[in-house]
Order: sequence, then C-alpha cells, then structure tokens
Amino acid sequence: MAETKGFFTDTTLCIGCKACEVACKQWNQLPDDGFLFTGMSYDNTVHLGASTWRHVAFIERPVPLTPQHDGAFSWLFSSDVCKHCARAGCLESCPTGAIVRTEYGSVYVQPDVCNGCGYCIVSCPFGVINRREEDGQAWKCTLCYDRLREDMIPACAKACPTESIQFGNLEDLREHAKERVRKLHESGAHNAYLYGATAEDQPGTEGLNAFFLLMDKPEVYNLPPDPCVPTKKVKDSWLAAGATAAAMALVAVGAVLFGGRERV
Amino acid sequence: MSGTAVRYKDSVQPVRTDSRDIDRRVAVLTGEAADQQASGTAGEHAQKQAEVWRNLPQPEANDPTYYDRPLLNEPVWKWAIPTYDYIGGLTGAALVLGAAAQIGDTASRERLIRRCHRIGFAGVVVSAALLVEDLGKPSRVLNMLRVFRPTSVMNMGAWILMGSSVLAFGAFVLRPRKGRLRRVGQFCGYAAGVFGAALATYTGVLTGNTAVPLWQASRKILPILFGVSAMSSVGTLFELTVESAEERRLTKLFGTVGQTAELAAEIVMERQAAVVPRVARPLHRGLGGFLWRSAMLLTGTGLLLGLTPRHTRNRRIVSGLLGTLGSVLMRFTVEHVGTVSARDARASFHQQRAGYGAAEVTGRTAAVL
Amino acid sequence: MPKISSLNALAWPLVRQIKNGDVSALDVSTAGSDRTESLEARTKKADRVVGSICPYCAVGCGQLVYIKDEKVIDIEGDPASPLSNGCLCPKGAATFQLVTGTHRMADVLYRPPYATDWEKIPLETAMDMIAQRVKKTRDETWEDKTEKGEPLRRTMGVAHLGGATLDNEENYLIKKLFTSLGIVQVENQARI
Amino acid sequence: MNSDFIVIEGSNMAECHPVAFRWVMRARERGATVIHVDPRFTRTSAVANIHVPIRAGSDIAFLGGIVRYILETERYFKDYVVNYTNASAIISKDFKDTEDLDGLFSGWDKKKGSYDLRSWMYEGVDPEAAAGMREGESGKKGEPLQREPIQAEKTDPTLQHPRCVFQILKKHYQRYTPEMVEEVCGIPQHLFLKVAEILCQNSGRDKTGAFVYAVGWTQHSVGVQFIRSAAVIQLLLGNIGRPGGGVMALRGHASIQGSTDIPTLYNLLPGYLPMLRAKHDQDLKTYLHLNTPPSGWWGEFPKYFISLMKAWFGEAASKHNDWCYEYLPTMTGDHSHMNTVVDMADGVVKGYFVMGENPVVGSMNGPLQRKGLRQLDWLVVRDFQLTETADFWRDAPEIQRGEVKTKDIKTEIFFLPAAAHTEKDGSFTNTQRLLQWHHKAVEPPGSARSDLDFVFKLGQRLKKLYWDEFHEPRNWPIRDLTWDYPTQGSLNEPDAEAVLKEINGYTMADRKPVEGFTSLKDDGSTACGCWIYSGCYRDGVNMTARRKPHWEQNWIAREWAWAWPHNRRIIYNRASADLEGKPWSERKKLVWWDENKKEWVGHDTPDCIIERPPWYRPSKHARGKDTLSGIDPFVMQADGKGWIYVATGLADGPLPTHYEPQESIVKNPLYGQQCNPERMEWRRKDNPYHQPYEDPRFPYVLTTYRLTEHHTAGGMSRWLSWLSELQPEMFCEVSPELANERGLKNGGWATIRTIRGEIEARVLVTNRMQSVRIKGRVVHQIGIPYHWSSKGLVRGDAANELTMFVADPNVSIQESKALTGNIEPGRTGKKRRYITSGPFVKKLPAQENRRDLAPARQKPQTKHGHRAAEMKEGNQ
Repeated sequence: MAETKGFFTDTTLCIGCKACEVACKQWNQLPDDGFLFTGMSYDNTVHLGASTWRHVAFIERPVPLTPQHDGAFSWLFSSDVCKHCARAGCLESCPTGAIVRTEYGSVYVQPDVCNGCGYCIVSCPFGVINRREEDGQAWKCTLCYDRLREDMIPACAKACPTESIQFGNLEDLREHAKERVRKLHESGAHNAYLYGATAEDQPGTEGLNAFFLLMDKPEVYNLPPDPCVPTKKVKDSWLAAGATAAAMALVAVGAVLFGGRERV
Repeated sequence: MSGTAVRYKDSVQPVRTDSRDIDRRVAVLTGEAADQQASGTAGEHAQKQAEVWRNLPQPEANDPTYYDRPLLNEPVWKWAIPTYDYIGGLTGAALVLGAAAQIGDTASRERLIRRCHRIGFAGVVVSAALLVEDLGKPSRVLNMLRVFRPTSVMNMGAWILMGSSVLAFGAFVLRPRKGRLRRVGQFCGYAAGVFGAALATYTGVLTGNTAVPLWQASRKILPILFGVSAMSSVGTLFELTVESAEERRLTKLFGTVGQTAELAAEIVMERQAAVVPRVARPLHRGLGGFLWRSAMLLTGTGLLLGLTPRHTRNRRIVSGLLGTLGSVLMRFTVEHVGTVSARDARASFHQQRAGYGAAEVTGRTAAVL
Repeated sequence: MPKISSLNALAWPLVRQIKNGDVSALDVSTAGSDRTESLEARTKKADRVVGSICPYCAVGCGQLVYIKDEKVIDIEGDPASPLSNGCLCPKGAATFQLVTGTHRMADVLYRPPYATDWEKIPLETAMDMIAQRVKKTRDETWEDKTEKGEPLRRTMGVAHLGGATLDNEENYLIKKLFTSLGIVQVENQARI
Repeated sequence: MNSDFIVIEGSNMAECHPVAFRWVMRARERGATVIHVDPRFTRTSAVANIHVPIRAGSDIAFLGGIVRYILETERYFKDYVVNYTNASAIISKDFKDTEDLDGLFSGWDKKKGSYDLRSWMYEGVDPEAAAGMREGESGKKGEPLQREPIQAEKTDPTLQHPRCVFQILKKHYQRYTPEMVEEVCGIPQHLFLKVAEILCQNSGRDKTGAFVYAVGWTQHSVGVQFIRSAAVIQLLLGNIGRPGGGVMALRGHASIQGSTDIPTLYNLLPGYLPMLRAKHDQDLKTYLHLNTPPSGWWGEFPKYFISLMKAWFGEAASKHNDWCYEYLPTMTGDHSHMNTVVDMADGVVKGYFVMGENPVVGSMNGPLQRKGLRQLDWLVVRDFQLTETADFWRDAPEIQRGEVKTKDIKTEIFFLPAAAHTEKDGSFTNTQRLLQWHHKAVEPPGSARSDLDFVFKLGQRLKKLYWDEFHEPRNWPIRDLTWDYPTQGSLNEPDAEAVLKEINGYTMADRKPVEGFTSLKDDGSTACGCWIYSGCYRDGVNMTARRKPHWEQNWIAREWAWAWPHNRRIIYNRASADLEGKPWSERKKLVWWDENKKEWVGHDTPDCIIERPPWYRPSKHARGKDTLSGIDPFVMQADGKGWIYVATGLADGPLPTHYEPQESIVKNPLYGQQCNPERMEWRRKDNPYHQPYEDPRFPYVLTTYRLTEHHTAGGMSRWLSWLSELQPEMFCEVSPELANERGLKNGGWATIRTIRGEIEARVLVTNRMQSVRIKGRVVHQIGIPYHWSSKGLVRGDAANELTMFVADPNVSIQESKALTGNIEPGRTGKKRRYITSGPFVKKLPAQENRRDLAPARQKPQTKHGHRAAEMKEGNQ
C-alpha cells in the first residue's frame, strides 16, 4: 500500500486559466460538455460532471480580496475536482464494487465493472460523480490512477502554471497548507482557511484527500458547508426499517390469528 | 469542371464526430475515458438544457450560492425505480402475510397462502426485471452480486431480492407438494416472510441514505413509510379480488393498519422535512406539492371508504383502487420531490447550516466562515 | 458485456472477499478487476518520445510528443524545460487535439475564378499552377527603375503574409526566395 | 522572478501567457509587488497586488507622471543614470520641446507632413547622416537599432546644463502632475502616488523591477512611444541589464520573434540589416556607408551583409559584382501589411500568399481586407483547415447578406493543407530570443506539407520555369540563388538542419559552421544567413535542440536551447555591475569583472567584449566596436549608452508625449495637438474615421483583446472542442452603469457599431469593466475579444469588422486597443451594414482639423500611409 496521495488546491494562486480542465480532458480523452454560453462570468462548464473532471469556478464579488487591496472588487477562481473523501459516499454506496479505494487512498471507478445503477450519483454530497446522457455508466476524476502507477503526477497538477493545484503525499500537503494559511493570515488575508484538510475540519467526510484553501464561504464556491457521507447516518434508517419489518410481521400474525374471526 | 469537382460543402463548418473529433488515422484514443460515449450533438443537447444567467454575476451576500446552480447531481432514476419500490413493497408484504398465514391451522387459509406466494413469486420476477430496466448497462446486472458490501444499501437490496426470489420460488413450487418437499416449501414460506419484510422496507433505507436534502431529512421515516405502504398495497390489492369472508377480514385488517400508518407517516415526513423550511419546499410547491397532496388524498379517501360499514362489491373495488393509486403515486412523488430537492443548492446549504449536516452525527459543525 | 471473470466462480471477487476476510469489500485488493490490476499509463507503451515546443504563444513551453505505431497517443509538457517546468496553458494542453483533430484538411483544394465550390486537385498540379501564376504575375508587373531612374528591380504584383507561426528555417527560405524574386511586400503577424 | 516590483501594463499576462505568469506568481510569493495597469479588471488584475484602472490609450500620461515623480523626488539611480545612459548628453541649440510648441517638437515640416530630425541631434554632432536616414521614408524609421555615427560630443555629468537630456526631460514632463494624470487617465491621485512610490522604493542597487507589455501597448498610433516611456523610467531607476529588471515584451505567436529576427517583414533583411531604399542605397558603397557607423557594434555591418549575400548567392557573389548587391529589390516607401491590402483593393497587388495567418479575422477593418481579396487574381492559403481567409468567397458576412455574390468573385484560390509542428523539424524563437528546436514526430497527413517543403519546391519549380530566361538580368537572382538543400524522408522534404546551418553561417572554403558572428568576414570567405543567430549551429551541433534539464544547471539555464546573441539570456547585462565591474549588490549579481582571469564572468554570458576591462577608454581614433568603453553596457547603441532621449531614429519625437488615439472621446488635455502628428492614416471611402473626439454618434471607448481559452484569430482554437467549450461564443463586456444606460441585459444580445461596420455579441455585464471619470465625466469602455468569426465549432461576429486602418509611424502597427463606438441592445438582424457596402450612419460635417494643429495638417499626396490620403473632407 503506497502512501496516501492527494491534491491541495490553493485558490489564492489560481489565475483561472483552465489549463487543468483541458489537461484533464486531453489525458483522459474526455468529450466536450457542449458549447454553452452561460453568462456566469468566464465559467462556461458550470459544474463537475461525467465529462468534466476539473472545473474552474469564477466568482465576482463586490468586496476587496483583502483589506490590503484597493478598490471594492475581487474575482475568485477555484479549480474544483473530486475530493476523494476519506469516507466516500459514492464508494460506500456502490453495489457492484466498481468503485474502489486504491492503494493511493484515492477513489476510483472501474469503467469495466460499473453497471450504471446511478446510486453513487445521489450519494455524493458534492455532486461530483455523474452519468452522461448518451452513456451508461458513472464517471469521475480518477486522480490519474493510471499515471500514478508510473509515478507520473496527475495531468491537471502537472499542467497548472501557477502551482495552484499541488499534488503529493497527503501528510506533506497538509503541513504545507497549514503553513500557507499562516502566511496568508500574517499578510492580512484573514479570511483564508482550509476546506476539508483533515477529519477535524470536515468530520462528515473524515477529511478530503483533495482539499482546498478558500477565501470565502464554501457556498460561494458551490461547496457544502458541512457535508456528510450518507452512510454515517444510515443506522437510523436500518433501525427504522427493522422496527417496521417487525411491526409488519406482528400485524400480519395478529391479523391471521385474530383478524380472521367473525366479530359478534 | 464541376463534373469532376469534389464537393466541400461540409468543410464550411467542421464535422462533429464524438465531441473529441480526433482523427483515428493519426492518433489513438486509449485514455481512461476514451470509451465514454458522446454523440457529436451533445453540445446542442446541453444548449437546450441550461438557462443563461441573467443577473449581475455576483453572489448574494447573506445567502450565497454559485449562480443558483445545483450543488448535487440529480437522480438519474427513471419510472422503473418507483415502480420497483411499489412492486417490491407489495411482494415483500405479501410474503410476510403469506408466512404469517402459515401459522397454526391453515386449512381455511390455503387459498390466501397460495395467493401470497403467487404474488411473491410474480413480484420478485417483475422486480428483478424493473431493476435491470433501470440500469445504464443492463448486461452487467450480475455485477450486483460481485461483492458483499454492507455499506451499500443497494448491494444489500440485491442480496435481499436474490434471497426473496429463491425462497418465494421454493415456497410457490414446493409447498403445494406432499411430504418433505412440502416441509421444505413450508420453511421457504417462513424464510421468505423474513426476506419479504426486508424487501418491503430496504427501499426506504436506500432512498434515505442519499445526499439529497429532502430524502436525507426523511431518512428515519422513509423506511417506515415504505413498509406500511407496502402493507396497505397488499390490503388494497386484495380488496379488488373476491375473498372468503375470513380472508377478507384478515387482509383488510392488515391493509387498514398499513393504510392508516401510511397516512400518518406521510404527515410525519412532511413535519420532519419542514424543520428546515427550504428542505420541505418540494412537498409544498409546484408539481411535487400537488402530487404529494393527491397521494395523501387518495390514500385517505380510500381508507375512509374502506372503513364505512355495509360493503358493496363496487365500493370495495373503488376504495381498493384509490388506496392502490395512493401508494403508487406516493412512490413516484417521493422520487420526484427528491429530484426537485437535488436541484436546490440552498436546500443543502440551509440544512447543513442549521446543524443537520455532519453536525447531526458528530455533534459539531465544521463550517469555518 | 458482463465481465466473464465475475461469472467464473474462482475469479469471483466475493470468493476473494471471503478469502481476504474483508468485511467491507471497499478496497481494490478485493473488488478490483483484472483490467484495474494491469492498469498503466499509456505513455509507458509509447514507441518513442519526441521533444517539441508549444506552437501557440511565444513563451515557448517545452512539450513531449508520445508516439506509438506512428500515431500520436499523448502530448504534454516537458518537465525539463527551464521556461515551463512541464506546465502548459489550456491552449498548449489542447495541442493533441490541434494536431490530430478531424478539422485538419488533408487535401489540396482549388477554387477556379467565379466558381461556387472547391474542387480537389493533386498537390503536384497545384504546385505547378502556383509556380506559373508567380512567374506570370512577376513578369507582368516587373519594375526596373523609377521615373527618376532609381533602381527598383522588383514586383509589386505579388505579396506575402504570415510567418509568426512558422519556423525560423521556413521564414528564412520565404525571405530568401521571395526577395530574390523581387517581392518586397513580405509581412507577418509581428505587424498585426 | 527576481523582480521586486512588476508592472504589467498593456498586457493581460495571466490570460495570454499563463505559463510565463508562473514566474510572476513566484515573484509575488517572494514579496514582489505586482501592479496591473489596465482598463479592464482581468484575470491578471485579480491576482495582482494593485490594479490601476486606466482609460485605454492614455498610458503615456500615466508613465510620464511617474517620470516626473522620480525626477521631482530625486529617486533616480544616479551612478547608473550618469554613466550608463545619455542623460548627461547636451542637445542641439535648435531643439524645441512640445512645451514650447503646444504638442509638436521642433522640425515639423509642413510640406512633408513629417519631422526633420536635425534639431533633435546631440550638440556638435553632424546631423546630416541622421537626416539622410529619414528622407527615404524607409520603413526602418524607428527600427530599434541605430546606425548613425552618433556619440554625444558634449556632456555634463552634473546633469545641470539647461540643454542636457536630464534637464530637457524634467521640462518635458513638468506638466504630467498627479492632477493631470487623474484628468487624462482617470486614475485617482492616491492610487497613482502609491504606485509611483512603490516603483521608487523597489529600485536601486539592491532592488530591481520589471515592466511587462504586449500588444496593449504596441497597437496604438503612438505604440512605440508607449514602450519608450517605460524604457525611460527603467533607465532612470537603473532597471535594465540587471536580474529582475527590464522592459519585457510578451508576444503572441510561437515564432513571432523569429519572424522579426529572420524577418518576413518588408523593411528588413535577416539580422535587422535594413532593406535597400531606392532613393539612397543606389549602390553597395553608399548602402554600406549609410549603415556603417564609425562607432558602436554596427561598425561590423559590412561583414554581416556580405556574409548574407554569400549565403544567398554563393559563388556568384563576388567582389566584382558587389556581392550581388544588385540582385536585391528596393523599397520606395512603406510596404507594410495595410498598404498591401489597400493596394489589393486598388488592384495593384495581383497574387497573394497567406501562410498560417487569418487576416480576415485577425487584421483591421475586416470588410476592407475581404474587399482586397476579392480584387486579387490569385490567392494561396496554407493552413490546417479552411479559415475565413480561405473561404472568404462563400461565407463572409457580405456574402451571407447577399451584398456580394460568390459567382462574381474572380479570385482564383489555392488551399494547401499545412503540416503541424509535430510533423516537421524546425526552430521557434520565443519572446526571450530563445531558439528552441522541435523535432519531427510523425509524417503529415495526406497532402499536408511543411511550409519549408512548400517554399523549397516552389523555388525549384521557378528555377525550372525561368531556365530559358536566365540571360535576362532580372532573372539572375533566381539563377544564382543557392537552393541545393539536401532532402530526406519518404516525402523528400528539405533538411531543416541544413537550413539552420546556413543561418548559422559557414566558411566558404570548407563549409565548416562558424563559431559565431565574431568570426564573420567581409571578404567573402564566410557565408551567414542571419548574423545574430550565428553560433546556433557552432561545431556542427544544433544548439537550439539542447534539452538539458533545468535541475542540472543554474537558474539562467544556459544549456537549454540557445539564445541570440551569443547565447546571452539577459542583454546589456554589463549594466548589472558598477563602474569598477563589481555587482551593484550581492543580491543582484549577474556578471562581473574577474581581475585574476582578466575577463568578464558570471551566471550569464557577459554581453560585452569579454576581455575589455571596466577602465578601458577608447582612443580618439578608435573605430567600430573599439569605441565602446569599459562602461558602455548598451553595445548596440552607437554610444553604448541607454537612450533616455532618442536623438534620432524615431519619427515622432525624441521623448514620449501624450497624444490621444485617432478616435477618442476627449480632447487632448495636455496639448493643442490632438493626435500623433506622424501617425499613418488611410483616408479612403472604405476606411473612414470618426471625429477625433466627442463624436456624438460614438460616445464609448472600444478596446479589443484576447482570452486565455483562445488563440489570436482563433485558427488554432475555434476548431478544438476542448477549447471551444470554455469560451463558446462571441461576447462583449460592459459595466453595470453602461448596461443601465443602454438597457443591456447580462446574457442577452447587443449590437456594437462603428462607422466601419457593426457586429452582434452576447453581453457580459460585470464590475470588471470599470468606467473611469475624466473631468467629472463618466467614460464608459466596452471590451470586445476578437477570437470569433463565421467558421469553426464556436462562432460569432469578428471584432475587427469594427476597427480601422491607422498606424504608428515607426513600425506601422495598427491601433486596435482604443477606438470609439456605440452599443445598443438586441441583435443586428438583416439591416446590418458594412462601410464596404455603403455608409449607414448619418453624415456629420467633417472636423478633421481638430485632429491636428494647423501646421500638422498639410500632408502631401504620395503613395502610401497618410501620404496616400485622398483629402476627401466629410468622407463619413
């Protein structure tokens, strides 16, 4: 079992060039997602999906980036990607074992196994994995599983011109990220924080192998503030189910034993 | 000249192939997603779907979203799944009733038992068919049994359905026989009852065990709702068929309890969802709201009609139909409102900000800003 | 199609699961398929890797072109480049599609005067025709001297545009040939 | 990357050069201050420390303001300025500044409609030669390299002399006050002062900063002066020739630098040797005389020229026939792109080659471009796919609208598919003068061929065609042209390395590659295709193909590929050391004098005569490069100094002066002279202009630009789905205020109009477009990317349907970054019109004279540029 690998996406270094999106499409040879003018700043790919495994969000805000900046405007970029959660909804819900936890700690969909049941799609609290219209099965970022096997770094991280996307051993990334936040706070960027860096930061997923440095509320980047892998709560449902089953049996037996008699 | 002319009309605009437009004579496509199917027209397709953002590109300060785009991907399930939920429930409940009916002196209930097993057997077959129907790659249905993955409700469901099928088949085929075979069949009947109970309720667990805010909020009540609705399904179905007085009374009791509980569960579900108003929206507004109300109304009237004394055959049929429709519609409605809920990013955001995200299990929210 | 091995009882992951005593069946060691096991980067299969330079802007990022069976299988950044360290911008990252896309024409097309359509002609024919056009125009529009008798030795009838996307060697031959033909109107994007 | 401040102005670096921006981000993380000056808030602004919103086209006012600030606060780098620049030089008595002449310099010639540069010269230096250079209107006006025998005779190291450059500078910029900057550029004073202060604080012995620009500066009618002003600032601050310093140009095409060094440009021969001018260079003797200054590096000129002739005409070139000098054609004026197009439209040009370019989309005034193409006899287009230029005859806008019928277009068109860079060997020269080799990976598909192959085989055919006519002198060049490159491969293409070897140069005797340009001779014993590239193939090794990983060498990475000249990575780097040859500071050391080795050493190849000690002073009789003293870093300048004041070579003034664009919304607040008096105009019915300012019909500023996701005219991006999906449609960007004013809705449609034409585009309403306040008046700016047109996967109208022919006088680059126009909601529909199909806006009485001061108006009618102006008043 190799060391756990992951991404640290530092949005303060992102220039919104979308190199990651294209590099990903090139390496994985994904089709385009349609030519769609959205009117959403420079974002025309809108969301992660079956054919878009990296997506750069563009946020225009009527406030300065930090108190140090002049003017009353800032433009945030953030390259979103599958989080490869430590507790992954898609993984735990996959009935076929098509989705697996790899030796690098990443979450991988085996295209030759997936039968397209669609359960992973509703089980992902980040809306990452999806099925394409014409396509029968579920797709998402593989953390370039094939490249990792040859000690090559993922295509997006390699292409990223400004080192906004950093790839490496999760532990090192976490260290580096903490340091980075400290530096930013010193420089006056007090609203900088890590999203999902550790289990403490995000108990619902027990930490993301692909975590982020953000400058505003998660919602602004279309990230959930307190996501939770559904299976953490499934116990309640099973108990309810068990109780119902028991009750059903009781009623049935009762009905059989007493319900049949003619009332007088 | 033009006789020999090769026409190059197409070259006015490039020819789309598979949205990659790679010339296979000069390049090979072997990337991980090289097999992903995409017609060249996927583009136009997407065009139709997405609506253009009309306002200033700027998040709302106090209640931000990303251009009001969905956070989650909506369910890809089609009609087959809610139908499966209904049929599966019906089957399960029938097997339970069948098992119960095997208890004690069964002389007077043979026809009932037989009918239950027949429904059970037919049910599992249809259920399996529906399941396959909804798969993106039906040919790979057997992969459902590749592993035994407790965390995956659907995997559990697959095994449950598997078991139910075998047992229902056993009960249906063997119980009518004589001697040991009958005893085996008898056993199958009981065992099928156990699996049936699971089959009737696990779909509720499956639906609740998702990130869709409304379903998530209803995860405790959904198994109950689905279970009791299964009971009523059986009850109302038997209403439609002539029975011996005893069987009628018996199934009616079974069904009525289920129907009453179904109605109650629906009310509870709405209440629970409404704890975070935004989450309950789909139940109150638009098509979802209408369907939800209609389902309750159908079940309710069916119930009342059934409870009124002096049963004429027609009235039984009417109440039976109403009840059945109620249960069926309920399944479809739950499906629909879930889809609507998945489209609403704010539903998730509000829910989690209100402490119903991870905080529910971890006791503390992780949101920093 | 259904995965055969998943039918064949021995290769059935469930069997493996029981063997491994794996309760959750989440790990690749249990649920992994044969394909997954043998998965590797396609670049590993490449017959050769060719050093190249990004054809888009003037930053000049290094590129590596992976070839298998005389076909391109991948183009990505060259980590060794001191300029780009293996990075590419979106355009550079799309180079694979640029050079292998179906948009690329492989035929020589000819549009006769007043025609409404292209027609396909052989490369050699086209080259001959072009050479003849150049000669004709040059001869017809040759200027030897100005009225003042200043030397011209040129033709203003033929002009050229383009070069910033070409190689130095190509620009050199263009300049060399056209100047010797007496063509002065040689221009490129540098002015645009 | 080593800079302490980086001013990005006239460039959107993060968007157009993301990978180069990697180093800016590194610098920012190291604590450098990144300042972005731009009309729009772009992706660059988003990550810059400071964004300075500026009115498009007012940069000189801003930069001039900074010059003034540096001088007023005495923050200039004294040792550097006194010794390495011409600040101390004393200028002729006859010089008059714009201060005295309300926006004109002395020497404006009414009749010629251009400047006589005599009065700008150093005192005591004979200006004749300089004047000579100008007479012929050779395109090499303003060409960066100086050849006149110029060295300031009189200097005043105290910089106090009233006529010394330093004092003239002071006077010239005295009116560029913070108040004025605010008035002209709309930049708030506090912001301006903040920037100026940062520049000063981060310069000096221990700190350096860089200016970065791109076409945001060049594409103006005063483009060259924009860049000059930055150079002035950098020289004052001592930021040139040092690590982290400089004025960097970011160029848009893979080999656009190369295509200037080995020019596919009308006015140059390889290596910046000037093209022959009919009027002056009547024979070799005069040509060499005019181009060989007795001082400075260009003293070597004859060696370079004669070696070039040997390379081209081989044995045929001998002393007796003046090295085939008479084989070369001559210029009679400006023959640049826009004139070519105009000549096409007028039927002068009959045949046209277009290789890897798409002028119909990428060049000014699309309608006029197509009009030109329609008049051609034949057109050859070489590209990957049918571009708008190749298909102009069947799906151009005017065809779609039925104004022009395909069957009426006479042009005969050849389309030849081109090979991609992966299908041919060759070298690109990047924006840092670095030659990098790309190897052939696969064979080109079908009939696709490299341009090398095309030109080579075209040449072979022409040699055949002319075989019987070789007796005619006019055909001798073709006869004697050395064209015997070895061919290879199944397509037997010419060997690119053989061509590179010729470019590098070789000895005629044994055909051995030469070491570098220092070993070139003027006796015909050496041949060299481009002297500045000499050395790229030394010892028969293709230096440009070197790919030694950067982690195996120092940060200069001298062993990666090859940079001209002489593999120098930072030119004029002698300036990184002080007078004694010691680095100005440890932190900024680059090259230095090693007393033991008795030569210059350092991280980079020293850009000076390596064994010449700092204390060397030339003797009176020194000639050529011997005149360069040990403290003359700028070896390409005749006097080895950095030129704050350009005594000769620039057409439109020795010092940058603020002029309004051809089309502006305001009157020039600084001078009576509205526009650059020397700008080139094309006054034609098919190229009309708006009023110089306050044109009621066109109240907004338009500015064109690029996006990360597409490449220039889109020929290499609009056909790729991976890029197209990222920016799928033509759009324009407007501020919320303007949107309100004109009723535009985000995501909706708008029609943008100039007198040349009108286009429709989707609207992006955004706070990134900031309206600037000029004298309390709100000036709205409209942003229009120019990537799209009628073809490709993603389409839209082309921005250049709106732009006009008007150009900088020095380099004939057009003005597309600042013009005026109008915008209204809704699509254009059928009624859309272009000037080529008749005017469509209401006529106004022409007020041309408001563009110039009275004397600047008289422009004679000669062939080209503004001289071609048919003075049609009211041609709107």
